[in-house]
Amino acid sequence: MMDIVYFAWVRERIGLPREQVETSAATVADLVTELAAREERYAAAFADLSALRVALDQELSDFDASLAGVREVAFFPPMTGG
Amino acid sequence: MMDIVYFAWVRERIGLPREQVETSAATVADLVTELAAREERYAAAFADLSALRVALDQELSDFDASLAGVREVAFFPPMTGG
Amino acid sequence: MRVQVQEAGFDLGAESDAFAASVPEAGAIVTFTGVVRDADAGGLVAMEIEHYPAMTQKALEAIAQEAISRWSLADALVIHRYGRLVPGARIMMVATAARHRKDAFEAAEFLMDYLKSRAPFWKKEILADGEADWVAAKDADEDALKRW
Amino acid sequence: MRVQVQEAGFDLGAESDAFAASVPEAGAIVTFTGVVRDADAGGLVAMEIEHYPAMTQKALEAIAQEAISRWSLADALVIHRYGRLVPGARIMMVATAARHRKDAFEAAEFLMDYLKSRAPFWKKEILADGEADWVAAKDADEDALKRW
Repeated sequence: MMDIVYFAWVRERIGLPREQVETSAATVADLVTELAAREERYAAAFADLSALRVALDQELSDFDASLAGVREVAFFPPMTGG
Repeated sequence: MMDIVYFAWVRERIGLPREQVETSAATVADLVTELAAREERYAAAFADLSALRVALDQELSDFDASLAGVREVAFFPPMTGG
Repeated sequence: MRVQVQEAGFDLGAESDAFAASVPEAGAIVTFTGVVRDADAGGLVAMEIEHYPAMTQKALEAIAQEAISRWSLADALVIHRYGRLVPGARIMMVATAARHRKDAFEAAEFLMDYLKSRAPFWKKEILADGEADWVAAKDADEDALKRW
Repeated sequence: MRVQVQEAGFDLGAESDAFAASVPEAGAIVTFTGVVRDADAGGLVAMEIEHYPAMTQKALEAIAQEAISRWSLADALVIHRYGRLVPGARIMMVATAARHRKDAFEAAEFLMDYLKSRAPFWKKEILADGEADWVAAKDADEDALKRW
């Protein structure tokens, strides 16, 4: 089981802030493909990966990264702090 | 009559902070030549013009500048504020 | 180093003063304060700042630690708020202390550039007409990172 | 714009807070504070700052006015002390307020670069061994002006 968390408009588009998924995806990109295939709202959220960022266990990462050993994956738009 | 003011080590070397001089010097450089000719302490203070700055009526200026209409000339080393 | 992520406001004056007092040998202290600005001249009702609690503190600590190492800072401070803020409210501040002004300025700008684009905060503008828009990341902010 | 040349100390926290409060629409506020640093690790007893009273206020006002024009600042503040200051004492501060952080940072650095080399102040270090040395202007400070 893997925790997936969503922030900002990704959270709004998918309609929930966090969920647990059963997955054997090897990479972030694989996980995105699985999620996007689920429902229209996921497909919409993941339509343009260049507008998304990903963090693995709270560290910024990228879509090629392996999910081996990862417990929490976060998807969100580019950050706008400061 | 012209007011001449000195700051920092220029003041210390000449031994006074301010004096009035009777001068017909046309430029700052002419005034420096007159002053330097007075006494050894003036000659020492004005020995290296590259180590000095000048202000005319409280505006930074340079040694070529005309003294026409000027009431106060200030000589001092490069500034070290901040 | 102190990194504080909080919903409550902070006392800019007291924080600035305490930071400066804690680094008497530093010579140069720079602070930056971010304030909610009504970009649309009257249209902004509030700014809602979302963040990623499990990540925020450690991301900010990593950024602050990098600034301290790169510029040999005497100290660094980061305070960043989240939640609903009204125009005029102070969103965040950073403070840096170094021997020389150049290092204190550069480190503060570095911290700000990273906070803008690498710290897990997202801003949403709530407008008077009922609209609510997520603030888009600016290319200029991403570009600003490249100089470091 | 406020420019203050004074022998007395100033309250960094209160000044920072009041400055920020006076520009609620600014978005970005930068402060710089200069502190007497014991450069020789224990050798410095005091820093004596001499200035040119008839010129100082107007030179600082001209510098602050130029910063305000060049970076469209919402406001700028300069406080500079003179007289005898001990290590750890705050010598001066500047504050700038702008819509965006880049302008606030640049304007504060510009003010500092000009204060260092164009404002009529001279520093003398009084050392524990009885020596008293006028601080020499640094080539780096003169060079810093060229970027503006």
